[in-house]
Amino acid sequence: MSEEVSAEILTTHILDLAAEGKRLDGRGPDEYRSVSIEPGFVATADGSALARIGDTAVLCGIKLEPGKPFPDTPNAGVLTTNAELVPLSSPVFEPGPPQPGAIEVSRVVDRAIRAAETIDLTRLCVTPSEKSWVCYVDMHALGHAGNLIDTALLSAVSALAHATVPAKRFEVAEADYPLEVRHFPIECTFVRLGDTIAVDPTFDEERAAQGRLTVATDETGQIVAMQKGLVGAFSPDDVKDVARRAFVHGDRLRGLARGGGSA
Amino acid sequence: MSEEVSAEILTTHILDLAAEGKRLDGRGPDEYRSVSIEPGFVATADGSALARIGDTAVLCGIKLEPGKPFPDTPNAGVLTTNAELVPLSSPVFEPGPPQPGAIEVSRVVDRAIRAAETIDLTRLCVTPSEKSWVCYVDMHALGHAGNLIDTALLSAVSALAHATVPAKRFEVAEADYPLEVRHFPIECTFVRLGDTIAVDPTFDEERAAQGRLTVATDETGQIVAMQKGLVGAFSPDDVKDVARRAFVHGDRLRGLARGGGSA
Amino acid sequence: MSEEVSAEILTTHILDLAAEGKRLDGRGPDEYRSVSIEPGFVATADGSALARIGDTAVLCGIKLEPGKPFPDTPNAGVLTTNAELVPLSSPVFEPGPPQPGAIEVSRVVDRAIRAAETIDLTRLCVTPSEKSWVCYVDMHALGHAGNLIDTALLSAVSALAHATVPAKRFEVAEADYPLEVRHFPIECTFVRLGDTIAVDPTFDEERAAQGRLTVATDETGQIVAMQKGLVGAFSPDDVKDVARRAFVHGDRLRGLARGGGSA
Amino acid sequence: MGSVGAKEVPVLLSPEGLRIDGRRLDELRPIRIQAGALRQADGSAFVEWGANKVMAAVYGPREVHPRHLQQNNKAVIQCRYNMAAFSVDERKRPGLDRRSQEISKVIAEAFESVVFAEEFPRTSIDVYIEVLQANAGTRCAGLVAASVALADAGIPMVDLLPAVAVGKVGGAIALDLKKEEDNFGEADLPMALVPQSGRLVLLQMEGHMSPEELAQSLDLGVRGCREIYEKMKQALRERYALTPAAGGAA
Amino acid sequence: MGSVGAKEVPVLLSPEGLRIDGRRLDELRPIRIQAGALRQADGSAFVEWGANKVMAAVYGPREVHPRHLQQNNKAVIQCRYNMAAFSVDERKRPGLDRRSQEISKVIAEAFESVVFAEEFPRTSIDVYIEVLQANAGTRCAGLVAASVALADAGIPMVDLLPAVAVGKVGGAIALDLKKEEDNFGEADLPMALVPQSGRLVLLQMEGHMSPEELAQSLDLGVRGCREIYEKMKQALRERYALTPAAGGAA
Amino acid sequence: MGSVGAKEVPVLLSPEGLRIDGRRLDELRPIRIQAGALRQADGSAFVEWGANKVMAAVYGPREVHPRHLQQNNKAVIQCRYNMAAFSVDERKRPGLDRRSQEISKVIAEAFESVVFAEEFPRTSIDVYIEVLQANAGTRCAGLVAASVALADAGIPMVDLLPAVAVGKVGGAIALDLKKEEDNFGEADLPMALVPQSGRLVLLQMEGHMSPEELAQSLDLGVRGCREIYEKMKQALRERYALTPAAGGAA
Repeated sequence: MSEEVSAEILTTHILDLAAEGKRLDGRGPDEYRSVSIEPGFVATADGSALARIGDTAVLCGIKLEPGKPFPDTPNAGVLTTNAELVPLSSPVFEPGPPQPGAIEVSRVVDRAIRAAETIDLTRLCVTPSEKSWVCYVDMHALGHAGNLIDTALLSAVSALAHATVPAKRFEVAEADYPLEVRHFPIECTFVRLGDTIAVDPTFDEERAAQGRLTVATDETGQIVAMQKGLVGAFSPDDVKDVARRAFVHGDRLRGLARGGGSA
Repeated sequence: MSEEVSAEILTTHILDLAAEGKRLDGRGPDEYRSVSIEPGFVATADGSALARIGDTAVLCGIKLEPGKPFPDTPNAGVLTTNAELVPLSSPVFEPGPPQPGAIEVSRVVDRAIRAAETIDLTRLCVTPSEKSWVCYVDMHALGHAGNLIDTALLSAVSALAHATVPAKRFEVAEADYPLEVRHFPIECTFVRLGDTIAVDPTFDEERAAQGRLTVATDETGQIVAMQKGLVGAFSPDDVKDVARRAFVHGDRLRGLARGGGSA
Repeated sequence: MSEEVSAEILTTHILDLAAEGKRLDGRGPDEYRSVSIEPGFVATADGSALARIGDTAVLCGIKLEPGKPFPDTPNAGVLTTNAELVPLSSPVFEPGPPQPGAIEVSRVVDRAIRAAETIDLTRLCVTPSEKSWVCYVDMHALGHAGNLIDTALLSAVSALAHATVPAKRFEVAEADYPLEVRHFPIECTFVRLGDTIAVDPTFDEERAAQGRLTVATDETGQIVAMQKGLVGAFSPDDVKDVARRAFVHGDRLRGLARGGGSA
Repeated sequence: MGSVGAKEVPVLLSPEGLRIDGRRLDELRPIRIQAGALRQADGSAFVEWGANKVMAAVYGPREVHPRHLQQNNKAVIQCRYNMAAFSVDERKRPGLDRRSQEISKVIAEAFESVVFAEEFPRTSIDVYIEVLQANAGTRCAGLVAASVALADAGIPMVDLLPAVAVGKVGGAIALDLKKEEDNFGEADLPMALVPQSGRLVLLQMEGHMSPEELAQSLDLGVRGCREIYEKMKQALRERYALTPAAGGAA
Repeated sequence: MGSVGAKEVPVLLSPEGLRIDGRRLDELRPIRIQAGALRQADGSAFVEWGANKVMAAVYGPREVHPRHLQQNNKAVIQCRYNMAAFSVDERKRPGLDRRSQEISKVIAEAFESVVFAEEFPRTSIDVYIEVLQANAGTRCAGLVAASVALADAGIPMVDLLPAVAVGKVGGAIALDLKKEEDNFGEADLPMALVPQSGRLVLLQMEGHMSPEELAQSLDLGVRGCREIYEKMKQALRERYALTPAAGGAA
Repeated sequence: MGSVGAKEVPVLLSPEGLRIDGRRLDELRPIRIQAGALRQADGSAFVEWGANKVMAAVYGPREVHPRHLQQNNKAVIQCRYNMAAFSVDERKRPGLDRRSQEISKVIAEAFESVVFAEEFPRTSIDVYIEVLQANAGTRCAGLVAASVALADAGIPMVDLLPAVAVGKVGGAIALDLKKEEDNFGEADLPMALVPQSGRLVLLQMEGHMSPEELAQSLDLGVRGCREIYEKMKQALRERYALTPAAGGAA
């Protein structure tokens, strides 16, 4: 039986289950897989965290280096986000330049971090127009079993929350100091499976999905970013409903992003 | 009937017509299609023009930015020419890095602009060895129905002739001022179709051609650039004859490049 | 007969001969092909040499330009090594970005030059942390008939030994002066052919080989670099024996690298 | 949205509730759609929308390049959203940056949601969008242009895809942001609607919005899309009222 | 080895013959090997070795990409050794640099020397190594991880491939250099051993060594490889003693 | 030609009408052509022309790479003109820049105009030109070398392709410019001639020339080409008078 045919049979099965409110791994439509975060995984980084949702794992490492502000934002530091969906993490990723999927993950995570004002970029400015910190947020996939976006943002926010500005090493200040994180955006991703909209899709559910919707919320009750992906559609009411659910999950996961641990 | 076979039949037909001094669209061998130039098409550019020859259209935008002179020309500004033959403009162009055809268009146009001393690069120098203007000439194909080179240079010369140096915006001078254009090079392209040498080839004529020859002239009676292209050959007498004809067409088209309009 | 089949027959034949201590071109297992070096081949380079081993030829050109020291070595100049295995030199090389084979040659030669401290990089520093010479060692293959690594290093060391620092041209000092070469590393490459380990493999012997081993020695009796390549294995005793033989050949070839000529 | 650490922030909303260009909060910029603007393409459209100028062309169904993307049971829809170097204030290096690649992806997915791709197995439908002059909302303008170009090419679809961005400026939800509003506003939410079903096939958002503001934005955006939908249909009617291929981008 | 013109050189060997971290000259850093660390891969392993953290995964035998690399009489073995941007002190740009490409090549050749590739004609065996935290010896750690991952994937091989680097620090031959020793030492010699035959399938060297020191290094390295070999076998025994796919990198 | 804003301009023509290196206006630089310089190639030639050193090799007819360029009714002719990093005064980054790609294209088209490509359908004839030392006129030197290499490879052609550049220095039309003349002259006009038909298959020009000067340049260039043609034929005669593959680039 070819890969294509077996994927199609699995899709039909997932949709049939969804019609009864069930999922292949026994979860309900509004249930996440187990989530865990291990901050400080990488000693060579200025901050790091390994986030896992089920068998999906993303390791984020933060590096801070002195650089120059962009001409149009002379009073701000620079934030650079990159996701490497390396072929080690899934049979569907190939070596070579970043594919659209990897670029989408980078950009969606980047928007959530930026829109939520997770870190105050003006505090990364050393001398206006002259010198500022460049903060690299590098996310490295170590396992792709669905829902990379949520996992990636969890790893990034946690890594930022545990990062140190290496001011002494680069002779910018007398001592290193913690990077201040002001907000904790959490992304929650949903997929349409027939009439059901299920949270935290697995790899197979993403393949079966008739649309994907990600909503990022912060701890002040604001929606800070959204991204519809894949082929499929959502009604405005779907979107409102998904946003409501994203707040509930977001509040629960935010504790992990702050302190690490598992839930 | 395959694309290849129908192209071959069309080639035979074009060559048969040419033997009688005729062309598929009813023109004589020394006739251009309709030519029009619309300067100022793009407000975000420092200068711009949309040039059309028949259904071939090239949009050129000029951007000027402060930069540094090259070490071997410390008293001159920098001119950078680029042609994007985007796949929107023709079924024969593919996405990806510039193909040899696009590179040839860029370089042939660049040589004509440079050799004609269209703009005085020394006037784009602000401080010798330190600071100068970088003048970007970006040409964007919007339709390729043959004779891209002539269309591209028309768009570029017209865009330069209508460009403003953004000296105030970049705090280089008190006020913006017009870019001075000293010469108006015009390129005329010919193809050999059997014993006939026809000006302003269509897409199908270029495919049928047994050699292509482009001659750029300026308003002082000088030839400033030439380029033979495609498979085929020209005798020295052909070249002399083509140059003579290029002056006639050049003089006529130069008015459009200066002022815009159609002919 | 396909290329693949004929290569396989040739391999069998080479291995059969090797079992009797013989080689296809009549050499013994410990014999090099003829070696020659022509320094000063390229006048546009600051130093150059064309090295040949049999029909394998590599042309190396040295260029020195003012630049900046790396932040972690503020008192040293910069050495950059690059090998171009251009498709002109062999039917097995393809146009495009450097293949792993070309990268390996560059890096193995680079390590030998660097580990042997062939040139004193601190003498290429002009002003610590500010200004230093960048020394480009560009090797260009002109024929690949086996054993590119040894040929490439010969060309590089000879080119360095005959190079001039263009201090006057770049206004760094009053006069140009010779680049000082302190050590003369020589690389000797061996291949396993059954139980025989033969020096200076031809192209066909490399294809037949069950492992390749390169040992670089200097004139002070030190081993400065090694590289095992290709599929195959060597025992520790093989390695010790190969190192002993590499010193004998190295001492002989070092004279050529210093002065040019042939042997 | 890119205003952190920027030099100065303008006033975006007057005391009378009018915007920087005098529009009301629920008012679109002027929009002009020309179907069939390019003779070489199988379908095309040119859109001027506020100070945006966007050209779109469709080629196909045709052979798939590169070959390994071919699908046995349907057409692949490939989209390339590209910005001309001179389309923005600071010259953009030619070629697709990460932003353009992401936009190309979400637009392709939007069209895959409405095109009857299974009618053309083993082919490619190539959608090209060139932004010639940009002033916020180019992905929506590109979508509108490409949607009209697909119809012009005769590609069967569930419906046209009108698109518009809603945003938040000076604390209020506003339709169809222009550049200054986008740069200094508090939120931006582009969307594309399938008018027939009332569902969204493209939706992105960045900024700050409460759930109530989101609801309000979705409603305003849907109304805006329906307004644009009428203009799209009008452009196609004009196209077929004319003698074929009258051409002319400008 | 990259110390020419550097700022200051530390003392690498105490008068008592102990190293910068208190180890004896013939002493390995602590090493922990976990077989089967990734559920998606056909085989995998996670190795912590001193301050190195390296993950390896194996996919295959499977279809060859790109197709023209396919071989009619055997599997091709493709290796990709990659370093995470944050794995080193100064951030590394993502993607394969020349060093990574060379290491990928010599590791692939080492595995080709022991895998029974002719059992899987027209397929690819893909070996991926990700260095997450680097502290000298990453190619050896990667080889050990990948070798366990190949065994975990059930790929038939002559033997496992233990690997270790020997070096010269403070004039003495030492096993398993850590970062400061590698940066300021006099020589570095990584190797990979086929324990069954006692032969080396990977061998590189850079620095200064007399023939006697080379002989001593090879002997010390072979002893080190045999010690690591035991740990590799132990990791595989633990893997199969457990219920399948217990997972977990850390 | 690249002299705008440059530091100083030398005197290119003496009062006696002699050039910077003592040549008359219609005088070629010394030229030496060696056919069969590389044993690995199917055909090859090494050309020293003034201070230019250029190597050319031909491989084919052989399989086409990449495959999709294959033509059913004829051979494709692929040309790669490349400059070594050290071939010019300021080091050139390795790899093909835009200038090299344009030259590769016009040289390929020149050869396609004379090779009987239809004799070898579905194959590729690959022409490689490496400029090792450059001093103006490298595209002509490359063409001459490649043309001899094609003949050496036994590829059937209408005729050999001699080539030379004519230029304008100090107001006069001059044959075969060297570097200073090219840098500071008023025009440069490289051409390649089919001696049999008297037609040009390569022709480029940059600078300033009146129609009369153009006519004069074409006549001078054709004469120069015919002179080079004799040297090309002589090189091929020497090649076949010798025992096969005597080799040696220098």
